Amino acid sequence: MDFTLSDEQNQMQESVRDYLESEGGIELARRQMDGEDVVDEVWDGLAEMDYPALSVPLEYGGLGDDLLYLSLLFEEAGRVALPGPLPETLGFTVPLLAELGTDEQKEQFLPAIADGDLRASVALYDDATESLPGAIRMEAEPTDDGYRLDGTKTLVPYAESVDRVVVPARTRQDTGYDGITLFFVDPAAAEAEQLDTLDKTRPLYELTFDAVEVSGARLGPVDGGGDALKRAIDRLNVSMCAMLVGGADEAVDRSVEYGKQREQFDKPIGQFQAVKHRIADMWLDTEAARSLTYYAAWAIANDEDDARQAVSRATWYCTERCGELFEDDIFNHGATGYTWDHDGHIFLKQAKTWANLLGSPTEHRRRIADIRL
Amino acid sequence: MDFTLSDEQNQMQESVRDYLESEGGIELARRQMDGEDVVDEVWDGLAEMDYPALSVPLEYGGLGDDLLYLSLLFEEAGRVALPGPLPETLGFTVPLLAELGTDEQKEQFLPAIADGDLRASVALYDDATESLPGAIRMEAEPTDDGYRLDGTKTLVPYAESVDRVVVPARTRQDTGYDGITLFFVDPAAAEAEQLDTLDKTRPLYELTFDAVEVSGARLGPVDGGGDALKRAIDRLNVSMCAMLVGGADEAVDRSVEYGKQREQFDKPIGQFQAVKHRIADMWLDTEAARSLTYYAAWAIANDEDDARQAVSRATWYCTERCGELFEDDIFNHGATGYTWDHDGHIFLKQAKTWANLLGSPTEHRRRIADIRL
Amino acid sequence: MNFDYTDEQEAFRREIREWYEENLPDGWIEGDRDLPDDEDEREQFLREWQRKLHEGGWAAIHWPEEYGGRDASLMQQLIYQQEKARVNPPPERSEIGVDLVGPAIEGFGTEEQKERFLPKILNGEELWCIGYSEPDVGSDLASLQCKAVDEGDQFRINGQKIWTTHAHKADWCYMFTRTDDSGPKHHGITALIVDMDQEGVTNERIRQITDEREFNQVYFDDATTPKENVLNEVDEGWEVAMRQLSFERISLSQSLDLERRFDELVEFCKNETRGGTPLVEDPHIREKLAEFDTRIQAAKLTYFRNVSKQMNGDLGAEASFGKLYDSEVAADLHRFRVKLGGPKAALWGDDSPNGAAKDSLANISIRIGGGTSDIQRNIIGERVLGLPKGDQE
Amino acid sequence: MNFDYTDEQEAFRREIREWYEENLPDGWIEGDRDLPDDEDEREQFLREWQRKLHEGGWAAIHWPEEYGGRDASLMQQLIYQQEKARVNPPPERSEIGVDLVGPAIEGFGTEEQKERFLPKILNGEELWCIGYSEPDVGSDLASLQCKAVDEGDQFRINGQKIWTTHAHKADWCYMFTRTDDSGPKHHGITALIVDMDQEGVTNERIRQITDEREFNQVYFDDATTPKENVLNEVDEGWEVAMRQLSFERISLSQSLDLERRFDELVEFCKNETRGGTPLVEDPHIREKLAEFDTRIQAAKLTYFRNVSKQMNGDLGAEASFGKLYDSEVAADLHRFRVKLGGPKAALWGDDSPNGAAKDSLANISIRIGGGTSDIQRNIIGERVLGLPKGDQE
Repeated sequence: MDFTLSDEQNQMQESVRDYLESEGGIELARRQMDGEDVVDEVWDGLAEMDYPALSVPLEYGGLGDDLLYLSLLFEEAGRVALPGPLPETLGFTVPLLAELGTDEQKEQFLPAIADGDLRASVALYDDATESLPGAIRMEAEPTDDGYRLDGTKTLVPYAESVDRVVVPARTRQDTGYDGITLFFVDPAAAEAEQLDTLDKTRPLYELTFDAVEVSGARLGPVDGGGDALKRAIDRLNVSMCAMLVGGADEAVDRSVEYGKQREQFDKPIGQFQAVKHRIADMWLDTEAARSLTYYAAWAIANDEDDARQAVSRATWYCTERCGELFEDDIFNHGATGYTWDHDGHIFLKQAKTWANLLGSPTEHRRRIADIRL
Repeated sequence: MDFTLSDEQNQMQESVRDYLESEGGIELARRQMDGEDVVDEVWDGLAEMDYPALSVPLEYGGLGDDLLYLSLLFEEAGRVALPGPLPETLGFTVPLLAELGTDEQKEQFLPAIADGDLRASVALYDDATESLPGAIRMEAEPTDDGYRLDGTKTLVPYAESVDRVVVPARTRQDTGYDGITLFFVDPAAAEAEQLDTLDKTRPLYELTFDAVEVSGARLGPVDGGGDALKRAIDRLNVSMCAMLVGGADEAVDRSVEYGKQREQFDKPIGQFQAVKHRIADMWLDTEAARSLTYYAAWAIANDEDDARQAVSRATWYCTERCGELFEDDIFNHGATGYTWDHDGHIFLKQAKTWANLLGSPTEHRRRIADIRL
Repeated sequence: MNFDYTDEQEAFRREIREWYEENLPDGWIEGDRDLPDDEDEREQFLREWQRKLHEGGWAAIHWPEEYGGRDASLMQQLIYQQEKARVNPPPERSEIGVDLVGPAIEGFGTEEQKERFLPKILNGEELWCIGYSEPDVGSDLASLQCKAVDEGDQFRINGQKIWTTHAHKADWCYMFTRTDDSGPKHHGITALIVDMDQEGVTNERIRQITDEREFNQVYFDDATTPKENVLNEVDEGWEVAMRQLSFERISLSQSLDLERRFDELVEFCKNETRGGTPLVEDPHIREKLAEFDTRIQAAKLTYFRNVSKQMNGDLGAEASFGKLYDSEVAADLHRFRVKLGGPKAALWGDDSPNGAAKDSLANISIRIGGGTSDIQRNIIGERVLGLPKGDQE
Repeated sequence: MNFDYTDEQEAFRREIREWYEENLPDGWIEGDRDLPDDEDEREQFLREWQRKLHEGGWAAIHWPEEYGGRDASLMQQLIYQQEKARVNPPPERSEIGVDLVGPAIEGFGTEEQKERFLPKILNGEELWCIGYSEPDVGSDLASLQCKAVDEGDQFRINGQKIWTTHAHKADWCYMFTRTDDSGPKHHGITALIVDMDQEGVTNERIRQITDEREFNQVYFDDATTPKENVLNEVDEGWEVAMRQLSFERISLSQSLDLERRFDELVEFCKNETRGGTPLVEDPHIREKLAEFDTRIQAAKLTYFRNVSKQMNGDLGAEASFGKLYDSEVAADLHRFRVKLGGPKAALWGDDSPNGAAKDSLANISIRIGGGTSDIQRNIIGERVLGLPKGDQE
């Protein structure tokens, strides 16, 4: 039993951190928020560092690393709220392709992803008010040489900045994750409309398929993609948790720095117990969230029995507890923290978004209870 | 609209407080805890001050005051964790007698209560693991001139120190508060066994009725006592809330005093924000609990539409939030607070007891939801 | 103790209610409460509303009649607040002037100042901002550095203010300046009234995390104001600042607003479904709603208790209760509202379910502004409970 | 990163497990864990258990072999803790000696002291208490006042200690005394080993809120101890106290115990019914259980992470995590357990449902002892995160 990072893993995190800082750090997120599209720039840089190859299997030109290793990358990305479909491409799509793809599909997409030439996202929701999997409603009709997709997916991340989107659709009347077939389609075939989002670093879209015919786009078995999808969503959850852990760590650092510098009543405010103890509690939750996230990533990578439980533990803890921690960071900064120029809100908005996007904290607690009790 | 106490009410509280202090204050509770039975002594004193007459109607030799006025008395009693069936006799039994009693019963009991010659309690539970009203299971069989009670009631307060006990029993196969008949019986007819309790200031008993025949003991209509019982339990809840508010106020005072006197690192500990802010939060919850309790008492006294909701609001808040506040008081006193000699635990144990005795916090929140939603 | 209202009080309530029904913008009572998106149009809208309020005699009911108020009793003020919370009217353009500047001028101003400034606050003709915080001075007013130099017939002002709400549209600034730094920190502060429309005053709007820009940085570079615009004596501004909140008027409370918001949330939970089931049937949500119901009632009842005390002449420090308690309840309520939004909570603007996202962000500023929750706990600990002051303050 | 154990480690685990199965008191593993009520019988029972532990070589596995330990690696210590948490064996009579006194003697003692004291700690023949706190000295050891005067060949001790666990049955006291008060507070403290069986030492048991009496006040009136019983140099006791916790052994954590307690609670909730329905089917209870499941796993995993770091030679201040986090989780868990008791939660002793009442009271002492949660937050803020120290400390 050894729950530490290897030297190599530590070095990887450091080099990612150095690299992202050299690229401007959180300024990339700010530019994205202000309306620029920085995804190409970010991705080209990441590709130069070989990061998109991380989770791609060795035989397809990747580095064959597992979700834990990937999480270390996401943690650093989260520290600067890095824009770009990194969790969607590397955390969600690559393992799904590796699991379900035909040799042909793998040949076509995996090396391209590893080289940084292809980005992917996922279009889950047909109804933005419903939970998964109930929110998956689109029906795919079989045609002569493929399927016809008809309907509007919503809350699709980066729809205009990716080359492919995983689209789950129902091919059999069924509930839950049953009767779902996955499609790997070019979003250019659909009409994308950007939504007004709380978190402006990660754009979301409505993606309308107007009776779009797709052939060769089916990923995995007919009617039987649900199971793999469920696990892919778990991996996406862990990827987001890792980003939140990175953000939380950063929030603690920022509160500590401000606590040392900012003076009130002629003292640094970090000397006041109210501030000091609040930061101590933020640190506790960050460390707890990190442990839960690393373990969930490890459990998935090693196909442990408690993997699903571990994912839900990490997810509600990271979204709910860390969500409040980001608010504490803003609070520690006083009125300054409440301004657009302070970075606190970037993380807070991300946490508030993710707290509902792949299962609410309550849903994840219920999932834990259902497994454990 | 005037949500303040009148001068007369304030004076009453002060004189109760002075009187209880002169009688030894919390020492009475300590003597009870240590195995002495101080109830007679307490009651004789209270009777001399006319307090048992407070809620008795004017025509029966009482002072005719309402539950709000009574709550002010309980608040002061709670400040010293006063032993004795004060809530049970004045808060629970007297209004029930006034509502359901025959002229004969009222003549027999109410003046005696007013004079301090009669104390009463209530025997609700047949099953200490169930909630009310499901825990009321004893069946009363009609006999030629009355009823036969058979079974064991548990968690009966002060069974050996009272002259009468209100015993609800089922006279019809029914659920909830339906089919219940109330009896007002002398506990001497049953066998009492004292239970080992968490809160040793307020003894609880098992009371075994071995086919006890009672005549003339029925209080109110056959099968139809449930409704009045339900309201009487509400009044008992408010009475306990008022005692908890008094205890909470006292806990704040004690923490403040200790915060001024006790020094650590050459400073009074009340200067440390961790302690200061914790006490400020205790004060907030005490004031909130007081507002909720006064209002609940007023709403019952004035038969307001939202009375039941108000009772449940006060109950969960006083038992749960104030319950934690008593723990904070102990914590503020450090290791000293953890000793038997410090009074903190007396209140904490009371709160923990009451948090389950007349509906758990969760049950009360569910009741609020059921009424409001 | 008594929660009933007299016939007279009920008549007053009816008067307000009827006035609102007649005068609120079309559709407002029915729930169509969107303000114009365009800033100029919004200003025009608010100006119109302020004019109506003034004409109806509702712009400042707690002010003396001679200055355009109604000499309203505390009870009348409370009833007014209740009715206001009920209909949630448009924001009052003159709010800062009415609530904060007016009372200061009334309390410390000369007769000329009162006549010059008060009427135009009421009718909304002149807008005010308050120069209080400075970049390095958050909760600690005594440390302020913005300088005003006595030049005989005028003061020359140099320095910077920050978090100045509405400075970008204000005509006047009621501000605190340093006129003497030779003595103790609390001495040598002077309260000035300064014309915003002069070359020496520039401002920069601050973008808030809600993407609004209500706050400003205001720069004073050789700005001036004539001597007659000093409020109270020179160097005696601390007294003005300290008495700021003790004017004879009802304390404010979020609790009445929270009550309406809770009602709205219950409606939302009845209408919004997940998997075909209304949210209001979810056991977890039911329990949370019951909890909020109680905490909000506790806030409201304690507010009533404090107001009642105030009516009976007991100006207890208990007023510190509401600022802290209410804003903690509000913070939890708004966070909960966001969680109820489902996946759609990712959206902003009109698509934000229940408008919760913005409220939950805006609430942070309520916990920070006017003395953070930390400061409120200090105040309760020290002023209400008598605990020793920390070295720090 | 890897959560698997090597074959060797698993063999070690089996060895412990088998030893427990053979040696635990009859019925213990099946859940019959009541200690004798009578104090003397209980002592006898614990003495016997300590003897068995010692014979089995399990009394102090982290001690060097030459003093009767096993030189156990940190990993072995962790496995031992896991197995211990699993079977919840009787308390170790020599726990204070093994965990706190032994390491101090080993680290600072002379060869004679080691030979004289260590073996009898291990076999449970001699019991120890620690004289640390004093009535006016809670978290602030440097302020201690209990005096020891150098009389050439011995020290004469006068003063008082408090919260001294097990003093009433201890043979020796390992205590901190003031030998010089002319210099700074941290100087002039001396660590002494004092025989409890002498006229000058009396003690008074302190009744705790759980109705137990494990703590004591200990009075020293002209008590003496020979010079050879000084630990480290005279006046250099501060160093001993500060290094107390940095000996090469695994940090303790409640998390493994919490995990077992959670399992027990789940069992309770499956068996206990309300209105015919098992508690475990109540949606509110399910959600709370899921929350505790997560928080306890977070505690355990972070503990594993810290232990792993320690194994890799990184003695980070992260060990401060567990004391605070675990005891907050424990406090919430025990409070929740009481609430699950139903009306019966009013009872004590054997009738207390799930034994929760006592646990919830006892947990308060865990949040206070060994540095309160407030102090833990200071430590994290200052030592882990580098925030400025308050004036107060």
